[in-house]
Amino acid sequence: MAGYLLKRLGGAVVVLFLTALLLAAAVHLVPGDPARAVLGAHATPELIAQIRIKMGLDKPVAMQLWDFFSGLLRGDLGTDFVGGVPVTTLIGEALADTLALALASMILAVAGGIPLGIAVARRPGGVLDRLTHALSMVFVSAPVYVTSLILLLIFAVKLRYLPAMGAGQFSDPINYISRLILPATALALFWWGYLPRILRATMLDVLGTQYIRSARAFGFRENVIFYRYALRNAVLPIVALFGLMVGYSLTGTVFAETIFGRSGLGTLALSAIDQRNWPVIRGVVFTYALFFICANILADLSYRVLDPRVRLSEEFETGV
Amino acid sequence: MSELRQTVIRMLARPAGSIGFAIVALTLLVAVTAPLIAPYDPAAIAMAKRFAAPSFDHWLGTDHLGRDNLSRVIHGTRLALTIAFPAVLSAFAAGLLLGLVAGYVGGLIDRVLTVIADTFLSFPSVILGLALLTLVGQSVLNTTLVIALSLFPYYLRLARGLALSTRHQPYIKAERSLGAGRGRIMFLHLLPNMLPPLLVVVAMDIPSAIVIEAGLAFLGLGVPPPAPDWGVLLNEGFVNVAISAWPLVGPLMAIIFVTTGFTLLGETFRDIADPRLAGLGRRTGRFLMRRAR
Amino acid sequence: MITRRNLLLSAAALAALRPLGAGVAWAEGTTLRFGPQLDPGTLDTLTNVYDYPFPPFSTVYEGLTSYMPGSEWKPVNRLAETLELAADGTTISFKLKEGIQFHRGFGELTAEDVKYSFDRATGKVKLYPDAAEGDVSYYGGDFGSYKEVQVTGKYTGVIVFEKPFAPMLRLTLPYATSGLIVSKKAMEALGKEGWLKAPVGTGPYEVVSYTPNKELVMKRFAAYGGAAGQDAKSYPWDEIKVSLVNSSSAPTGAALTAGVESGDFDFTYNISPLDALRLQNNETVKAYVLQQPMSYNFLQLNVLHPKLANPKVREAIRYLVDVPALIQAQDLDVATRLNALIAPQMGVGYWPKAPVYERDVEKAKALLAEAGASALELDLSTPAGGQATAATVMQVIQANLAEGGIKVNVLLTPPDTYIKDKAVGQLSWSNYGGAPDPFYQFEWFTCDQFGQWNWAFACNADYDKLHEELAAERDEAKRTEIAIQMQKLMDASLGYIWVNHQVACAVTAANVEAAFDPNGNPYLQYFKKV
Amino acid sequence: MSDKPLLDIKGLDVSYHLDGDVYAALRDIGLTVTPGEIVGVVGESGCGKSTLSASLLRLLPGNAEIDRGEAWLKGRDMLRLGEEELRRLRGRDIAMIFQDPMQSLNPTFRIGSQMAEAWRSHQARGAKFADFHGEAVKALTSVGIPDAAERMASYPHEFSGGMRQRISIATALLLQPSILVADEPTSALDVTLEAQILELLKQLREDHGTAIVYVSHDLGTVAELCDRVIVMYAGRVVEENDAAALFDNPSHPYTRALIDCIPSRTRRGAALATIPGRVPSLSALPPGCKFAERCTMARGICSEEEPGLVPQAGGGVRCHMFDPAKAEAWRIGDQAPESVAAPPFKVSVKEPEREALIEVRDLRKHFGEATGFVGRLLSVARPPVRAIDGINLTIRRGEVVGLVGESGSGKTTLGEVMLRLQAATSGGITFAGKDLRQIPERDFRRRVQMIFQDPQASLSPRQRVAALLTEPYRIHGIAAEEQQSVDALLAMVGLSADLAAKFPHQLSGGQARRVGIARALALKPDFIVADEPTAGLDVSAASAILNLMRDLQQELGLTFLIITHNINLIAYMAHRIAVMYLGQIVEIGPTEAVFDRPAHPYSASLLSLTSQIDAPERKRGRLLVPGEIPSPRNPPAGCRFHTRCVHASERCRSEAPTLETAGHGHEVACHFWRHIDQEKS
Repeated sequence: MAGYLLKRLGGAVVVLFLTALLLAAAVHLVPGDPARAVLGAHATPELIAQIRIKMGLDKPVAMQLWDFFSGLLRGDLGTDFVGGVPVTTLIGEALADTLALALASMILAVAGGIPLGIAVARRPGGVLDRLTHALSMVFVSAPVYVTSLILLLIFAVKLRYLPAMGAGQFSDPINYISRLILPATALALFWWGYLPRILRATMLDVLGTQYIRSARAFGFRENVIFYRYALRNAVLPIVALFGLMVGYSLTGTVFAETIFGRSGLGTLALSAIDQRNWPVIRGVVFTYALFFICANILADLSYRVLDPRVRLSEEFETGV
Repeated sequence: MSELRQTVIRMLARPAGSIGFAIVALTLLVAVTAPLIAPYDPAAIAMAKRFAAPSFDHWLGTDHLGRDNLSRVIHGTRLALTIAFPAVLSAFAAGLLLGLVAGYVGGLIDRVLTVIADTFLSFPSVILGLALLTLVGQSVLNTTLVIALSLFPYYLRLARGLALSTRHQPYIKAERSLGAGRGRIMFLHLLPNMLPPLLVVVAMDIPSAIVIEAGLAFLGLGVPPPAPDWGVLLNEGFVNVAISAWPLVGPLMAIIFVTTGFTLLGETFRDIADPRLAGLGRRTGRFLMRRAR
Repeated sequence: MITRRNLLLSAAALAALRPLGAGVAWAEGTTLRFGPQLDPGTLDTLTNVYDYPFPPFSTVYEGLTSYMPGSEWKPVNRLAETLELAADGTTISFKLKEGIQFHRGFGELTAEDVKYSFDRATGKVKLYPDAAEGDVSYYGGDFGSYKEVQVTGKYTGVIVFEKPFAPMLRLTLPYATSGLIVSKKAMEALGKEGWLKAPVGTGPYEVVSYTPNKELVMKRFAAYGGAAGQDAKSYPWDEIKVSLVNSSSAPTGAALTAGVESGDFDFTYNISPLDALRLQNNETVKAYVLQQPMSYNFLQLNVLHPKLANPKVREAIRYLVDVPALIQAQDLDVATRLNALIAPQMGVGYWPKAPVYERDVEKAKALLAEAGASALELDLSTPAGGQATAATVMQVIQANLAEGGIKVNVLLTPPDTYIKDKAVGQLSWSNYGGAPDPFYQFEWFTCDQFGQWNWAFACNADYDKLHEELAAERDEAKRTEIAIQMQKLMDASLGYIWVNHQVACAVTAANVEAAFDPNGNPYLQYFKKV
Repeated sequence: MSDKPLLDIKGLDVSYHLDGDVYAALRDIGLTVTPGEIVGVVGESGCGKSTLSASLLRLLPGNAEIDRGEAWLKGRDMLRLGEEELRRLRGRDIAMIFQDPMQSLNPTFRIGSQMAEAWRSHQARGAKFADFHGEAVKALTSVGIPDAAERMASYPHEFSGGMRQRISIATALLLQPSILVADEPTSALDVTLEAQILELLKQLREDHGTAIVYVSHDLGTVAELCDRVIVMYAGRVVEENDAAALFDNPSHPYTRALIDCIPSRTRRGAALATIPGRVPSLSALPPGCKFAERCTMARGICSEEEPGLVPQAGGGVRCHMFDPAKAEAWRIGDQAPESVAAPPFKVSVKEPEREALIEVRDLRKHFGEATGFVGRLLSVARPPVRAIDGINLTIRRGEVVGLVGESGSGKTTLGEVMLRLQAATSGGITFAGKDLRQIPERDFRRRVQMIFQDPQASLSPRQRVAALLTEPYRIHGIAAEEQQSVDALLAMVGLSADLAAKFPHQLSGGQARRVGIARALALKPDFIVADEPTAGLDVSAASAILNLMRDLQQELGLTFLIITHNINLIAYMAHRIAVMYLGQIVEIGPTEAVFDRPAHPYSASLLSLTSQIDAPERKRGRLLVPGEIPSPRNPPAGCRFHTRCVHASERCRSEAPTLETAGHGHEVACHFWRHIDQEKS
């Protein structure tokens, strides 16, 4: 276990290093002068030159790379070109809103998807099964921006049901949570389509296994077999989906934040790209990568903890 | 060939398969005949008719520049497919080849390729796409390449995994014991056996590519105007939604319709061509991961 | 890029349909809450990124003269009692009002402070007594050929130029932040760090605290000398709080207007036109649509690019572009059409008889045929960023030109070389900010602006010469004559297709009445409670 | 034993429905089980054995349908019980253990909790849950799980396959059903473990009077264990009789053929019987006798009319031949049917030449050997797997050497290292007088071949047979005139030419195996390693393959190393036998000598445990080997077998024995072989 963890962490560090290198190098490939982009209209050449010095763009490339990496090791992602704020501060603020949304969507996804999956698996071929099957295809296929837009049109525009725009303030939790409902639902819809399908499939798989037959042969009660014996094993692989869920949520938030006018990592990235604000772009993308990698390691570890079979196996991994 | 025909017949026998097939066929038809069936030039601006509601002349109304929404959606179909297919196929070809080499040859090559793939995989594809398109500039070709680049590491990983598991199959050992060389084993024995499951993935990834592409365009980094890309239509529709929601209706329906169609077809194909994939394994996880991005 | 910015703004449009929450809280007490507003970088007059009389610069500092709220572009004396331009245009003598105090007890304003401020702006003295390398004035260019200030008395002095510099009176002194007067004594006492924390001016409000990217708090300056001819006590606000944001996390769209709508702010500036239109129907707030006659949108055609080198091609394009449609495409039915560079509001340099080109596709086709330009394919971009509606506008241009058989490729992310290399850039949709002097407005189209702002690459020695003359000439009628001549040259170059003035929008709580200078910049101290 | 049947199945018909086709899995099955009786059910795969066993508990999959029949258990017809009543019966009155012990326990629950659940499910029995722990420990201890109380907190994966099967049996023991259905309970286990499980089953019957239905394809274990046997074919019972009577004097041609197919020492040199053809598809059964197509005794009537079960002493037989009313057809021709086997002919076992073809000296193969600095640092915690650890072996040209041992003894690794499919860790191999390292790999590959364990999986699935057969020529660039044609290759292994266009998955196991052999022979190799050549094949197909291998060996003078756990096969084929244990050869010698006088206690046990069909051998005493093979990562010090050896002394624990001569060409690695030998005699 510890060895495995070390191995995974080692791999993650290598990947993060490469990620950082790519990001550090990218600023020198980007078209457009960040200094000019910062200043907009009526900037004099002198001023642009001054700004370039301030941004450190006049230094040799190797120096800039070194600055970036040494900063990274100190947990310093550099300073925003435009406002001069530490990038970590910007990300910290944005991350709170993004994580709130991601978390809310994952809670909704699990709270809706798992019970529905159980209900469907209980009566395969039943009315609920058929209904979910047809709908789940649409849910699984529709991208976040489509579900977001549709929800927005239906609830916010047509029914005027929930406050739609913006993220609100933590200081007003009820308002804050009410603003989470629509975007979180838009992100959870995919899982409401996906989880029941997966759970149904794994449940049917598990119910067909030898150990379930064996349990039947020993006269176990059907409820025990379904809810205790089969369900635990069927839910296990879904734990491995946790990493994907985090990935999906983080990606999805880019769209949901845009559409629902929320502040967050996604909108921060977009405005930074808009301004060619490379320190911020770098920082945000690096944060995404960090979360992705951590989520996957976490998913693997939790799977290992939950499933005694893979605890010892070194082969099992879901990738980075 | 008869195997293929049988697969098709079995797919059509299922409701999901036949619906999916019908949608995909219709999509292809629309894409091919777009200029013939679109009632208007998708780029024809008529400021006098801005934001018209649906009427007999404009079934889905007009947009903020007075262009016909329906015609734009129809032409967008063509665009979506001309990006999705080459993107997925080129990513597939590259990923398959490198994954095969990584999985079978192993060693340093494997480690290098896996780390590269993992590095790409550690970015959400939308973020990766945004960053890359910012670097290389917006065009149809660049969008295609960026999507291919974001899909390619999955194929590499997938092909590598398949190659790894297949290389331990007895028949590969048997070939080695006959004295068959690496090339022969990889391309004559491994490759044909890895293709069917991977083709399933490819079929299921067409909608993913469409979704990524439209997503990038929605965020403003897709194909340049006046291309009536679905993502661009969504973007423009969303921007003006306070004035008229009609420009959104067409592209929203189109994306749902087409992605669902391809997904139905892909899943049916998967169930029939490779029932092993139907259950949840790590591979399904991979499918999902890609879909999720 | 542009579409995305648009996208972020559009959230605003949706909020139009959002049901109103709890009743809007009314501005309380005597605090004016303004925001969210982009952080100026620093509060220094010479290193901020605003470069125009925006709060806090217009509240903390004062200049010798200033423009007043309203639409009249007429500078009035502020710190100056009198101001006189010599006949040869090379000197301006001034006499300061007496008894004007600097904030925080840094004493009375003297001519020495004026000298120090201007020397500092032009780099003749260090920016701070303890200035580090790289601490330089951004805006020395505002002073033309400034030589020195001769202090002739406690309150009197003469500003001396090498060559005549007329824009000083219309631009630098009343409008640019670089023309604002700082306290020499305070600067020497505070040093760089202290200065940047809370700079010292003579304005009606003094800085209480400044937290970059967070908040700026100003309070009424009790000892205000009333340079504006008005007792500061008549301003209704005891305190002004500006909520500052970093540009990377600046809210847009509905998130921007939400503050005023929910009562958290009394005033928000730079909202989108669509939001302004929407909020006009909202009784709890007041929306403002402000003409910015000094700022302008136009299309530049790179006259040196081989594809556009033939004037007939450029003329054809001018006939193809549907200017009213371009204005409409910006959602700005309130914007006025621009027929030449200088707006009538400028008061000087306006060309009333500037030709108005109506769309004529047939004529354009004929011209193209004459030029032998068939299957022409051109690039169109909005280099160096632009307004949210740029993508839409470019699509209209694209469609307009398509009717003449010209294929236009819209580059949403143009390469660096698009403006730097005359062989690369072709058509450029341009959104330029401006300032109230023709000299400044014409500055971007001289030969030495190649690679900077002269994206049309139209260079004319006569134009450059006239531009110099414009700097030197102090007679307004003559300046207008020169300006008309220059605009004629621009027209003849066929490098520019003029479209419209820009418009800015803002919103206040219903009980606050905002005040703006003639270019639409807010004047916080003149805001009123109703 | 009471005569009143515990379980009485009458006229049971079961069908499977799949993709619109109906498969007649069971037809007209009758089966009675009396208390304390062990009933064996045998037959080839696809004959309906497993369907029958599942039917006994009504544990059929969803697509199966019971069309007809009765199943009386304790006075109730199980087929007409409701789900809940049925559940109460299961486990308490009739329980079942399954073939794959690795799959029969829920991997995510501790075994104690699984047993507790079984206990809880049947609390109606009146026992209190408080008693559970004690009972469970008792049950686990009695099936031979040491430290039962602690081990109840372990997860299934922490047990070996054999142990898991014991846990299943313990669970049954806990509930004390009157009948235990055991569906191939030992098929996945090694012979030593198989013997242990069989012992356990016998004991279950002794101690608790549990009746057992023992389902197996392995006639040997059935003969060993069962009182009564039913033979199934194509979903029907074709013969039923007391075990002794059935094996000594089989009636049905199918039963006879099955028995004659089995290789054994006594059949050495003779051709084995074979059964042509395949079990017919259950969805398209022929009319008449289902075995008629493959029966050498079939007459016209057989394909017209389905025979009924003709009663005989001890049971019955489903064959017209034994129906006095129908037997006329046979009376005219030959008299009483003798045997369906090919006419027995003795072929002298050709002696190998003296020249050594391949020679292995002190060969070692360690997996997970730490490499590099970091690896060595980490290796402190994790020693390498010593798959083979110091092997010396010489195989002469034309010789057939059999290599036996339990799984995990390193047999397959040895074969693959000898063929250079894996690199040796140390030691030398000489091939045809040359050091292997000096022979270019390509040349070596032309001269040696391997026949892999799984016949179908060792053929590249997307290649046609013709392409597979000629691939060796393409790989080695053999000139066309030196190639044998596809037809000739197919003919050589007894396949018809029309198979050339088929894909591997369209072949039967036996056909695939033949194609594999033809491929191996295409290059006319000198040396062939055959890894479990009959694994996965039904007895009838296996016997045909053995016949083929023997014929080819004789004709072409091939040199074989046969790796197998099937000692009968070695006894039948090999000149010499080598017994491996934990990566080392513990005994090697001429087959006859080793079989007559096994010197090593381990080989003696293995030989004694090998189930025998033939009457005289059947009665031999069995020398059980306790425990399980230790991990090759940490082999025991001294003699590696000492942990399981009943003769082990202090010396065995500390000092590793070396091979010493125990007769002509007979070597053994045991400190006390002389002593043990004498003790035995």
